[in-house]
Amino acid sequence: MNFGFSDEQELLRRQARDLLDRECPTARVRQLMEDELGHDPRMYARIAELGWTAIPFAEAHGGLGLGLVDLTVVLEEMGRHLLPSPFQSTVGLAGMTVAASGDAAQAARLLPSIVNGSAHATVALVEETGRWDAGGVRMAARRSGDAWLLQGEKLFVPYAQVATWMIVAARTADDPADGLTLLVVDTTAPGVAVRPLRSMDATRRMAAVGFDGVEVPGDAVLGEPGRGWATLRRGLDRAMVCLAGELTGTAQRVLEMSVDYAKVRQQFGRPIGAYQAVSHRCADMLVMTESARSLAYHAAWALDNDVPEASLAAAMAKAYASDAARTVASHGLQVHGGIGFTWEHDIHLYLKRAKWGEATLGDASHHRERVAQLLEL
Amino acid sequence: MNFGFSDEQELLRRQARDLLDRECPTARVRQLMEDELGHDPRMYARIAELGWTAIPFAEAHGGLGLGLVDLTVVLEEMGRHLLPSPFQSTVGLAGMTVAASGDAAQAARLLPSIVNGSAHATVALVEETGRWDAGGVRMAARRSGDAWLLQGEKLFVPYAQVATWMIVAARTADDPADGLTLLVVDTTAPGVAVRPLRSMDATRRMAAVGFDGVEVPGDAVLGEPGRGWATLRRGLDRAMVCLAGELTGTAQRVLEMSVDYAKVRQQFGRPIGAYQAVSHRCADMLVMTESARSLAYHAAWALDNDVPEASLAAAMAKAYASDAARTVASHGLQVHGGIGFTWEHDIHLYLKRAKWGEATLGDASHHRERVAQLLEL
Amino acid sequence: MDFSLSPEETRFRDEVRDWLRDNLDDRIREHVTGDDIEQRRAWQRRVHEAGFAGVSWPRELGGQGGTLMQEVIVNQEMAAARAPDLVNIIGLYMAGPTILAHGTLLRADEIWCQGFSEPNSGSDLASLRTRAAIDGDDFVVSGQKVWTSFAHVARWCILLTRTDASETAHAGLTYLIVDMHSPGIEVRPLRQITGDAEFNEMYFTDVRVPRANLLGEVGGGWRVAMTTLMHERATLGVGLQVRARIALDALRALARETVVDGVPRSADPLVRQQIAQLSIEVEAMRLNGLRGLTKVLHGEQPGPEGSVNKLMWSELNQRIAETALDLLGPYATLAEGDERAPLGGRWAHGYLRSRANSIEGGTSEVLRNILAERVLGLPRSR
Amino acid sequence: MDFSLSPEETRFRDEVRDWLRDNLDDRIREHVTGDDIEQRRAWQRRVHEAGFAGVSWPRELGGQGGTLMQEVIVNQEMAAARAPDLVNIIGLYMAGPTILAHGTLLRADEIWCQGFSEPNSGSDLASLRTRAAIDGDDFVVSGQKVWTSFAHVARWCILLTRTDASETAHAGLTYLIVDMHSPGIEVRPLRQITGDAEFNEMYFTDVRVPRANLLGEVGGGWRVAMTTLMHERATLGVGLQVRARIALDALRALARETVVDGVPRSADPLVRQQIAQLSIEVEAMRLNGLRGLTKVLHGEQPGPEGSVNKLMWSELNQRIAETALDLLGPYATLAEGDERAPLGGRWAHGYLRSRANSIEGGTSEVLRNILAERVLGLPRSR
Repeated sequence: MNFGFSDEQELLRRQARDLLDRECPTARVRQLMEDELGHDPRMYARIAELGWTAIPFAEAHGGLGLGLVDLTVVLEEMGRHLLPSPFQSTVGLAGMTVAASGDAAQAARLLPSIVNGSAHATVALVEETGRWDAGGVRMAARRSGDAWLLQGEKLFVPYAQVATWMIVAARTADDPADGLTLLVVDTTAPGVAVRPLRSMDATRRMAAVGFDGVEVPGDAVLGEPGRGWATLRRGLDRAMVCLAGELTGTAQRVLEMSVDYAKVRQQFGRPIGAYQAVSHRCADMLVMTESARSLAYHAAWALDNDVPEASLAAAMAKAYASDAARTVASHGLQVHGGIGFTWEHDIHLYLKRAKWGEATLGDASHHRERVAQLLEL
Repeated sequence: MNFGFSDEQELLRRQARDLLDRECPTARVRQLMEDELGHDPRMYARIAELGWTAIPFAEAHGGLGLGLVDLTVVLEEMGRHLLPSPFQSTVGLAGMTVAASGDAAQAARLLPSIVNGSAHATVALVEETGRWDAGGVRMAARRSGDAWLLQGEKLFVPYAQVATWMIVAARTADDPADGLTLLVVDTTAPGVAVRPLRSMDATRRMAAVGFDGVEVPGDAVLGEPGRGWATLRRGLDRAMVCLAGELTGTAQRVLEMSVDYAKVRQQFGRPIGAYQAVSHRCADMLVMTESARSLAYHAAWALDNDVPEASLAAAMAKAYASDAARTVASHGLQVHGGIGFTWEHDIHLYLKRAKWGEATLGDASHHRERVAQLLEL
Repeated sequence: MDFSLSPEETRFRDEVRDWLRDNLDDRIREHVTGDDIEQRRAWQRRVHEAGFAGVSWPRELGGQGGTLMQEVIVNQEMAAARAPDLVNIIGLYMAGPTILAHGTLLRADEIWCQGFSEPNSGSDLASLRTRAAIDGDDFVVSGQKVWTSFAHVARWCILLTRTDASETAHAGLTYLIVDMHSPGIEVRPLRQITGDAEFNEMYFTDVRVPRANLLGEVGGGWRVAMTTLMHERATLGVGLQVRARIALDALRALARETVVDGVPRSADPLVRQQIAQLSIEVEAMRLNGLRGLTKVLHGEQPGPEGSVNKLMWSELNQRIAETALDLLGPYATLAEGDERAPLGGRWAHGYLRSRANSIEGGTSEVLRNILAERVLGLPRSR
Repeated sequence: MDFSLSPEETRFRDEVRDWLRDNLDDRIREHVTGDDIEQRRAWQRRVHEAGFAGVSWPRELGGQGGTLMQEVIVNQEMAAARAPDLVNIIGLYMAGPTILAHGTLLRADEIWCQGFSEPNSGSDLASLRTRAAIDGDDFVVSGQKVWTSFAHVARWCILLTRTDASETAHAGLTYLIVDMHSPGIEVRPLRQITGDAEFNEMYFTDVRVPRANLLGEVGGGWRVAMTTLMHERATLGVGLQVRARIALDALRALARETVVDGVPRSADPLVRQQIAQLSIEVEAMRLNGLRGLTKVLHGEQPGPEGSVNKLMWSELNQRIAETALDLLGPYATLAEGDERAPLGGRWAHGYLRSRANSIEGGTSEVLRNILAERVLGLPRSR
């Protein structure tokens, strides 16, 4: 039993912290919030150079053959710095879905360009209902000879604006539990229209993606046709843990900012941190942040080791991180008082990220219900 | 618009406070907790003498023709003093059900003995399912000539041990919304068996009441046969407000005890009330207690004046009081620390009363769902 | 105890309602807002001409000589009809009691702002540092104020300054009325986390204020300021519960109208419990307010228990906004201005705006201190 | 990072499990409890003979010379199997490190109790007033202690006293080992709100304690006491999460088995959300504990962050009990002993007992102070 990080993992964290401290201060984040692309391609190239895009992938595809725990270390730091980047959607969501699909041919085709940083990718799942489950997928893929025809629209597709390809979940059978087929679609394919959505968190980009008679070749299927949900579930579990790790970093930074402020801000002749209304709030923020961290890393370990309760651990991590990040960010703003309500102060960037993360990949209620199911309640 | 008490109401409160301060200190409450009867008949006689049992009833029945607001004033004081008594079940539940039923004949027959204090009465509604609604009533009343036959069991019947008669809700039609008939049954009738239940709150007595082929004469029906739930609903609304008033008094006393203790108990060289962990907790207790009081009296006024939202107001009052009393009592114990966990200290008597009141006549979730329905959500 | 309106009050309420029905429409609701000060002045002038601004003020001051209850009715009806806020709210409710040309105030000919808070004096108002030096017949004011609504359009400012630097805390404060056209005043809009700029920073550099503009005594500003704040909490307080009710109504509508797979979100037992609980607490707040109002109608001064309502309101308003966003699932992450954002992103904006509720006009921490110390008599925690 | 047990650890765990399967039954679970001290001593003797008491203690002290991880495994398995608590828990985990006859301690031949708290020194332990005057070769002890488990059966007491009345707070405290057979000691059971008397009050009147029973230095008792408390929080802490897990399992079973109109309460979406949330938090607590344990296994001292687990546990245990009572509707109001009370009223009793969780062993307020001051470095609020 060892719930600690290896020396290599500590080194990786230090490397990520140093790079992002230097290259991604909030002043830079604010520039990228106004940027049309929404991220810095040179930064992405640097990240790929450092091998972060290679972390969880097999050596056969150019990867480092490390695990989700290592990836989470990097993502926690990215969440801490609010890095605007398609890294998580590319590596943590699309990449991990391919890697976990067991589809060797697609992995060989798709992963190398993720690993070397030359491609961004994403997953198109959610439709008009806003549901993050198989039942929410209504867009059908119809057979047309060897190819599939797609007609419809996907929403809340992360970073579709900059993606080279995306995994599209389409319905090919009338099965409430699954019946989905995953198709790998080029974002430049004829009939694909990417329409950016305006995100409350300008450090995270999303798009609506329209499919107007898009023809997808038969060999674009990821995994087994009709069993797409089972495959995607594995990818989503991993992406949820990535997001939980990111949100932990976000909460951690809010905690630190709040504690630092509470030590220096004077009211009524004492630092506000000397008042229990503030200090006990900070203690609660600590408990929530540490708990989010414990759950995220344990889930990462569980998925890396394919233990039976891995999916449960992932649901727990995402549910808890959703609530913790929101609550910690709200508390943080309250500790800062008026100054925390200004655009100039950074705390709102964290608040908005927390809110985005909370609602993305299924919110806390959604995952609590899944926890209840997985516990056979 | 006037949300204040009349001089007469203030006088009534003063009278109640004085009498109960004198006659019902917690030392006396503790004696009665051990008492088999569970209340003091001389005290009940005194209460009747003072006219409290007459408050909400028409002058035609010997009553004072006052309203639920006035009754709530007295009940708030009783809740404050944890008076062990069948007063609420007799006057606030059974008596108000008869008075609100519009059944003049039964009112003339039953109310005078409640008013003069010679009879205790109660309502037998809940069955094995623990439900406080029409759908929970399965016990049938079968026609047998002019009479009705009862077979079954009722649970959680307040003070059935000392009641002269009770209103029994029985099913006479298969209608999920109603189909009930209310029968006034003597507790001494052949086939009636009263089996005391052990209440966590020893200041409140309850019983299981068995009906083994009990024959009830045809003229024992209260209100219209088959429409018993509509009638009982009016009685329950009034009883809920009585209980909400009582719980307000209970919460108020806990607040006062806690504030008094926080002023004198020293830790780390200062009274604990100087620490915000304690003082802000007390502020929250104040907000909850005042809100419970506002909702209870407004609901009492609304029922007295039969305004359209009266039933909604009653549901709101009970839902809020359930939560407020429980939370205030828990906070109160925490403020007292270790001493509050001892049998010797009184705070646990309030905690247990709050818990009893919370679960009685429908808990907060139950009434919140009713609020949602009444708001046409 | 009587929660109904008297026949006269009912008549008056109907009068207000009729006027609102005839004079208010969605165009006004949407456009008479924010920075469009001329529109807002025009609206206030219409309200005044109709006799609904300064209802309880004496006739000789341009008011209607009406009752406090009538004032409350106007507030409730205006809020319930979602009428635009009056632009001269600070003049009417805070500076009002102290100034001469009341008729012009009611017509909003001149707008007022309030200069109390400073960057280093948030909850601890008594620690403010804006200096007013006495120089002949003038005060010379230098310093910085913050969170000032309307400063960019105001003609007058009620300003709290320190005249005696050797004194600390409450002593040494002086209350001045400052002409915002005076040289040396700079107003900078303060952008908030919503992207709006409702508030301003004000910089004073050697601004000369004639001695005649002193309110109260030199060094006696704290008492005057407390009167102002008491009026703020008591009079504006009546409006809070109506605002909460409006937000709640909107939430209920949202829950009914947000339909996923043919099922309205209002059918979800969790949503039902949450909205019911919010409804109960908004009602409790309304009733607590009516208990306070009853005291005032009986001639008592508004007391510290008024803090209960501000405390409840800010927390409720935040929870209402959070519940709305919870209902919306991923749509909650869309910003104002996105065409798919429900109601144009009003809820996303409202959520962000609500974060300030527990800070502005007395932080929840300070309000709990007031309740603990001044209502419950607990020792000071500071 | 690795949450699995090593092959040796798995073997050891199976050994414990096998022993428990063969030696523990419901009769023991129900009867070896509370005041039946002889039964409890007997149980501890059996556990010791099996080699599962003092697993990580050196062999020469009667222990097994095992690893800390083995100790943890025993704790977890014992708790998961709902084995009776060891009766000499205070001796084992608190007094242990300081005493001579360890073998007898492990066999529970002699039971220990702890005299720290006083009626006027709850959270503020340093303010205690039990006096120990030096008289020749003895200390003469007078004063009152409270919340003392096992005092009525203990042979030894670790007692914190004040030797120098002129000193305040931490200075002037002295740590003694007191023979409970000494004249002048009176033990009175303290009845709790549950009706049980787990704890006692102890009255000391001129009790003579030989100087040889001094631990540490005269006036140096605070440091010794802190070591004891640190051990309490670190070692007993491992057991807390298992206890929470057991309570949670029972709650889940209750939700599934409480059927109203053919529908189990576990089908109610509200109940599902609550239980799922509790499950998540219990898991978070377990994992937080494992992070702490990892540090200790790596040779670090247990730090103040251990307070997180006690804080989480008490709040969780209270919410688990409340949720259980909520499930039961009016049945929740039945007292222990009523034949209709679900599970004999175990949950009603548990609810009442849980109210002390946020007070005993460090109040939640004190634990939050520790986290704020010693982990986050915020200034003292006292």
